[in-house]
Amino acid sequence: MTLTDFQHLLPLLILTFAVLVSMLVIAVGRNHKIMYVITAVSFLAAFASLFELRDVGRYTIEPLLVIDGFGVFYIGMILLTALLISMLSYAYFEQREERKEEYYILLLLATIGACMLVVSKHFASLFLGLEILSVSLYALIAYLRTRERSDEAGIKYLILAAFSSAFLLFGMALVYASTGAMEFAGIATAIAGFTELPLLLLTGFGMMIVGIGFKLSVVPFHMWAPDVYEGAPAPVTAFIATVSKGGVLGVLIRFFMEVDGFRYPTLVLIFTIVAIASMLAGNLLALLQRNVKRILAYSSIAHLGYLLVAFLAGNEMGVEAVTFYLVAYFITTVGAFGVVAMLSDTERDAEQLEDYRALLWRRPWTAAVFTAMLLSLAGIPLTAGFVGKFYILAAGVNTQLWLLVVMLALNSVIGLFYYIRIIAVMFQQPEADTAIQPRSRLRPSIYLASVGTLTVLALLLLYIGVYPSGLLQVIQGMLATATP
Amino acid sequence: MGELLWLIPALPFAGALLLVLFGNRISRALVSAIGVGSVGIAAAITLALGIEFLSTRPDFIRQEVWQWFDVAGFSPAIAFHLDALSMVFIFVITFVGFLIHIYSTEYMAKDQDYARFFACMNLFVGSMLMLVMADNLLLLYLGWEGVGLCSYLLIGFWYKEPANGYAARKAFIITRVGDTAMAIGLFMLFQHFGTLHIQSISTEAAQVWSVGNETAMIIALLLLGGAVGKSGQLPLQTWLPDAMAGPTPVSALIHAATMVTAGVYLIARMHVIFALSPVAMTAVAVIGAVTLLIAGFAALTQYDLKRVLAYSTISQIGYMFLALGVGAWSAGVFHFMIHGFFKALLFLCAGAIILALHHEQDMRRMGGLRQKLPVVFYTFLIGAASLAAFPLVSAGFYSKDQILWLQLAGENGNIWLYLAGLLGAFITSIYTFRMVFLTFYGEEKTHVGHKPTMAITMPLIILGILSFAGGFIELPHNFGHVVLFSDFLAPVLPAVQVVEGLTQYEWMLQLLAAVVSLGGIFIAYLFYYKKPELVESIHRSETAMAIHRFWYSGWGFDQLYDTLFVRPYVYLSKLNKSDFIDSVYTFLARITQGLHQLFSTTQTGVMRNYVAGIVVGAIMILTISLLL
Amino acid sequence: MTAIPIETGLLLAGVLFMLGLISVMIRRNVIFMLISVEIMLNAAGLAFIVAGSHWAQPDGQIMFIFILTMAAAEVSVGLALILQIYHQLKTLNSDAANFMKG
Amino acid sequence: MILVWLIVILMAGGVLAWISGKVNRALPRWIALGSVLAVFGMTLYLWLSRPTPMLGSPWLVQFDQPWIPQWGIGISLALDGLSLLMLLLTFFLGLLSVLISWREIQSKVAFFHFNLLWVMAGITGVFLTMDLFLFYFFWEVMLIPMYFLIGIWGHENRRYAAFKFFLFTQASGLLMLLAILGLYFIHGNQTGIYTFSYFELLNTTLAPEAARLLMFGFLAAFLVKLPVVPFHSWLPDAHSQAPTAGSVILAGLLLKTGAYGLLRFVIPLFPTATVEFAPWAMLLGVVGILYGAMLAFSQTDLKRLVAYTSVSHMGFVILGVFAFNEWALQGVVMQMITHGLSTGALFIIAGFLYERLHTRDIRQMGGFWSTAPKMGVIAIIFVMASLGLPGLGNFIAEFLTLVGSWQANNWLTVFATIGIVLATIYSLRIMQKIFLEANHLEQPLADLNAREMLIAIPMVTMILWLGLYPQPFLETARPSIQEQLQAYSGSEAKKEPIAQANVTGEPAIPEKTASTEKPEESKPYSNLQILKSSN
Repeated sequence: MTLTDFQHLLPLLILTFAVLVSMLVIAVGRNHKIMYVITAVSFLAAFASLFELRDVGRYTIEPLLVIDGFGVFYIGMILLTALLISMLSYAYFEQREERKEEYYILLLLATIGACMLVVSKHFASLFLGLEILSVSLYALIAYLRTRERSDEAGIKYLILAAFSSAFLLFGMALVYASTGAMEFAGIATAIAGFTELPLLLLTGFGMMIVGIGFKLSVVPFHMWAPDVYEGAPAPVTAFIATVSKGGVLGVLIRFFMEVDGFRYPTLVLIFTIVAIASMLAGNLLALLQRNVKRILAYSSIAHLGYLLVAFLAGNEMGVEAVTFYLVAYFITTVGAFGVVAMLSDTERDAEQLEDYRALLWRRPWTAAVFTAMLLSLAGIPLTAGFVGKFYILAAGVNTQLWLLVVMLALNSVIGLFYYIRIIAVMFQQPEADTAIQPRSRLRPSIYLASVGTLTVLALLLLYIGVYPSGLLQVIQGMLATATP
Repeated sequence: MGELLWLIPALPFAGALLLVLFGNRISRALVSAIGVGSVGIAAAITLALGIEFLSTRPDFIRQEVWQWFDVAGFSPAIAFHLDALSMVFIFVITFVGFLIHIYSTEYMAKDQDYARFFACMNLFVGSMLMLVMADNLLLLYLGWEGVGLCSYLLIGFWYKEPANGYAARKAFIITRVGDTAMAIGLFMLFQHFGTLHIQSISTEAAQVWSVGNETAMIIALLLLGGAVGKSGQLPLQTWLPDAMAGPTPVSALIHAATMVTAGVYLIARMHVIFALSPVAMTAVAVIGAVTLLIAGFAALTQYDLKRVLAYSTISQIGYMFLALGVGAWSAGVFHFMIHGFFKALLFLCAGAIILALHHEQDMRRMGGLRQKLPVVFYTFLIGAASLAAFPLVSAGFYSKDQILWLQLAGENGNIWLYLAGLLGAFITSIYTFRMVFLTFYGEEKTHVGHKPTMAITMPLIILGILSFAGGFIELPHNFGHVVLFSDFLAPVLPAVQVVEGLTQYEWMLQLLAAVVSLGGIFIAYLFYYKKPELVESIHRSETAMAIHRFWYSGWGFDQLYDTLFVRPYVYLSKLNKSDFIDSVYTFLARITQGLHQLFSTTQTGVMRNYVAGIVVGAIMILTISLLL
Repeated sequence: MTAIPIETGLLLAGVLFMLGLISVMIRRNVIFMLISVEIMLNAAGLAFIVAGSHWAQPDGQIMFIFILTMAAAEVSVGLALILQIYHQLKTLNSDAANFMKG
Repeated sequence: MILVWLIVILMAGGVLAWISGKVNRALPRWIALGSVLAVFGMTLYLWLSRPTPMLGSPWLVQFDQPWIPQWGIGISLALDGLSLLMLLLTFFLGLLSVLISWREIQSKVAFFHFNLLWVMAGITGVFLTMDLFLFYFFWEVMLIPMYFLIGIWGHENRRYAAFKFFLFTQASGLLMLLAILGLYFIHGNQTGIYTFSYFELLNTTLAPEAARLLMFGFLAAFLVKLPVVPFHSWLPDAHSQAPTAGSVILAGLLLKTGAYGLLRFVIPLFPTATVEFAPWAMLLGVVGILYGAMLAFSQTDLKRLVAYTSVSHMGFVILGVFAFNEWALQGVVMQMITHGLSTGALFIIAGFLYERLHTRDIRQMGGFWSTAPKMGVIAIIFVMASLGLPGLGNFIAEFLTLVGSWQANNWLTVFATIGIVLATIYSLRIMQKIFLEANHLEQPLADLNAREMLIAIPMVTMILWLGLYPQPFLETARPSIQEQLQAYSGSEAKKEPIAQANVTGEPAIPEKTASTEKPEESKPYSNLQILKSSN
């Protein structure tokens, strides 16, 4: 490890440092605000350190990590998302748990895991990143201990995640057994030597897909998603939906690009089936669902399906499309869960559709933001989601994945139904009894933090929707250096 | 003078516009002034123009008001074309129209929608003038549909009665069926000539097509379709008897004198096309012959005074078609003019009677009106004589005789057509005088209320004079040989070729016609005046009554169309009210919902099931990766 | 000491993995499910060691150490959660934790 | 730049109206009125100041500005006669929509006007953009506010209707998006220039198979929007449930975007594929005419009835579009305008009646002529317009369309003409059931008041003007129509364009450099048409 290595790992180091400091601070005395500030500052600092790495090219820290434009962009994305989530969390936890400080440690740790994932180029670092992320998430999901559902979600996620990790590990072991390498590049060279892929390797890949698929919550490994989304606190849900999935998707892309998995029709076929099944099942499951968090869970399953379409395009444009879509999706999802978090009270999260009835007339701006988020998820113009979906379709059409593209279009329509259903509920005329229902309001200062976050998200959403050029330029610039 | 041409249709239109805009706010007197005045001035201009036309004898006068539109060479103009044929029609329309307007001021005096009535009447006159003055077929079509609209509005004038509305819609829809055929004819004409300008078509068609050309035949038949619809000929005649639901002046103007003869005008106007197609000509003649018989028989059995007249109108237009069908163009138009006079007269008389009898129309409840309404009686008698072609002293005799004569003597004549015409004439005089005897003779059955005053009697007298004297401008050549009318029309309509060697027998045929007419009158006299028990005896016979009912219903056409078209359409339409295509989409939505339910059952919430799900997925993926 | 053929070693690991897998599927007690998952993880670790010895690299064993550590962490969090669950449901039957579904 | 202003004024006006709702309840109305008046004035000025385009090009005004240069997307707006007419119609109906909502809309006034103005902004964008991406963008932008208009201020079944509307249009729109992308990449692969510019994409050479598929993609969106019969089922619901202004905009403008799309995109982009598809399209048109008319006859909900008449009338549009000659296309353009007016007017009358009676069921109406003669006169004028009475605008439209389609296909035209009879049947039923027969009401129905007359009179004037002197409108549309037909005048003359294209795989697209024919030159070409088609 040299000094330059440390320089390149600065974001991760800052976060790690922040974790240590946080622990010490808690040991000294509990203070929610300080913890929150430390977390936020560390995210910001880590993000700022990324600017140093903007033109990094491709810097490897043998044998585990590689810092390149792709990784830097993804880390940046993850950090910003985590920052936004922490801002939402502050208001959310302020009114709930009495021991809320450890939450930030876990959040930081999980973020480290996700960042690790996207820069890893070795099974070991992949595994480490994934597990740091997962183990933190177990605790995060069940953080609101007093809630039954939180615990249920936690235990479900724990068992299932560990179960799928076992698949991932066993798969890795098999791949290692047949190639003799655990570095992506090494595997790629080994595979290139084979005339025909050995059974062992294929089995290994298959089992790895199970593990990765679980984290991405694609069909048929999606079943945990709605339960966990429902049970976890809203900010944590947002974290699972965005950071956790983004990190795993990042490493998946890296791995596939490295070994050029798109050459193998078997793998492409598996992913095609998975993508179609995810889109269909996700949207159909959400169709008449009445729990907003579950709807968002199902919709995230579908969105992962959409992402896989661009992923399957398998070229530069596909990666760009995935990245762009992820940005849009992150903003949207965080925004949506932010609204959920904001509307939640001390008893439970605002997750039933009825909680949103006539929201437009009660809290017009919140409703407007939520509407914008939902429209973005549905891919309606003027929002980032539209450009993202357009990009994915473009990538699909470009490589002539007609089946997938048509399925995507079809599913967008099904999806539209439940998104606008929520909107319709919000726009309903207030009924006499619900209108006067008193809601405990937060302290204005805390309330403002959430409102500010949401406003920023909404503006970002519109900005990217109307003027995607800027983001596009950044993505294209960053990724150009990365693609091997 | 020619530059005033546009005023003729514009005045009634202006009148209509004024009445629509301000009709409800101005006094009745002013309404009458506008309504009657606009048509009156138009009539005056027509007269002035007519005098000039007669003195200078131009082929035609054309006035373009503005270019309607111009699309890729399709450039109809709002332009008027006045030639002898149009002149005759304009004359009848404005004059008869003017008289009927005057008449209406009294007839409609008590109606609350006085202004609306005159607005519609003015609109009608304007549209009708547009129809006959148009220099292209599209403008003609505008007038054609315009009169249809007015006919609709006026038949359904008393809109509170649903039956009137029904009759109005029936009239509009059935004529529209004909119009559709005509529209297609126009498309074809445009396709072949690149224009709808009537004169250009006429000159070009004669050059491009030879006699018997198939396209010409199709076009002619399609135009005939339009004519048949508007003129109430077979098979689209069923609307006309029902159209009597409108106020009587309307029946007089629209459903007797003018609009229903639009078909005659169209055929005469497009005679070049028709002349190119013997098949179409035969069709015109046969339709005319069959219609005049069917309508004649139907008229025999009606009790409603106006319905008799309606059927008689259908029948008389049949004569005109008969004339046109053998190429006796000017004879057809002549009959149109004379018919316009006497039929308007008859209707107005009928209106006077109806008004006098408190809107009683059933002849069985009339009678003995000879003394009570003398003016009406004598003018009615003149009209009836004309209708029945009473020899020598009625205008109708000369016009109808000419038609009958040309059935035999004309180049395209045919003995069967002649016989049909002759039989028709016989029936005509029977039902005509049946009316006379039932209405004016016998004992009084209903109290006479309203006695007609000047506004009603004056038009009657003028029309009576015309119905009597109108015939003398065209006399057969063995009998004075006056050909003022056909000479006048000669530049527009070619004369019919008379077969050599038949001329000497013409007096025999005239005699025959006279005998037939007088015979009919005698029979009517016998049955309905002298020995009413004869009618009773007929009513006792079962077969006769069956025929009576059949004729009474207008030969069952209404029922036929009802079962063939109306009811299936309504049934189908009602059946599909909720749009079966919609259920396809509903079904799709159902399927999606079903799938949702199906998928939802997998989300059991039990962890072991989720584990199983993952395992199943893993097995599937491994199977795929290992097998493929 | 003669090297054990890689196939044999992997087969053993596979059997172990299947054992764990099946018992996760059939067990209802959360603790046993957790134990079974640990068995699966250890099977994976075994496979790594076999593979590492086949390629004569230390990497397999390093991975095994990672797995062990991770498994320990997981079990500790897991047991804490199970305690919570037991507090609330008064049972360790995993099927009872099915409030969220649909 | 004026083109951008049109859209910006509407959008800004919308936002302003929304915000101003906090200040004053009436303010949004005035702001909406003001902004629509402003854009209407600007368009009118454009129309009056430059009645004829620059020689050699149908385009009157153009605006270009890169937007997403990476993808070759620009804010490319252009105005030709066709778009100008459509814009005039848009703002005219927009103005009326604001006026009719003056009394009808009493809840959430500010938000209503926001949506109203944004719908119009979207429609304006659709009529102006010459960039396919931007086109799709606006195509979707007009949906959301429309969805809200139906879903919030609609009648009893509004949610269902709004959903249906949204899903249908969105589904079909996505197919169009796929086709746009397909075209984009085909063009990009051919030329190396990846762009969404309409003018560039016109030069794409397409294999017949690809052309067909892409055409179906575009058609999907436009046929659903138009709508053509098997895809029409969103329309009756949306129309009948929307508030009056919504119905007017739906019928008057949204449907027109479909027709406009056919004219602007489908015809010039896929000349050979459309020729191939033409008989089927015309058949769909005829089926639509007859089917819509038949369904209209049996409806008892007034707005639903009028909605089905729209289905019927729009059949003429597709019939005309696929006849590929100037008469038919001029007829189509006229039909777009006149149908917008006449159906809009009928919806407005339905709205007036609803305000007074709180029902749309015609079985509960009747005899209103006696107490509301003004309304009766207005109604009869538009009923007559709807059945195609000469002298009113619709006649010109339908007659031209049929004249044109007759040149292309005789039998289908015959059936389409029969549609006019069916139109008579349903139209007269409207009159009969509402204004004629006996009056059952206990209280007399109030006649139109001054504001309502202010709405009705301009429409009557317009429909009469269009019927009696449509030349200014035809003149405005002519250059662009000839431009759209460019691709056909070449291939039609060769008699067998389809067979040729299939053999060589190259559609017969003439050089774009050969610019528009001058109006004087149009005559020989039309003569050619006449001589060619004999039956």
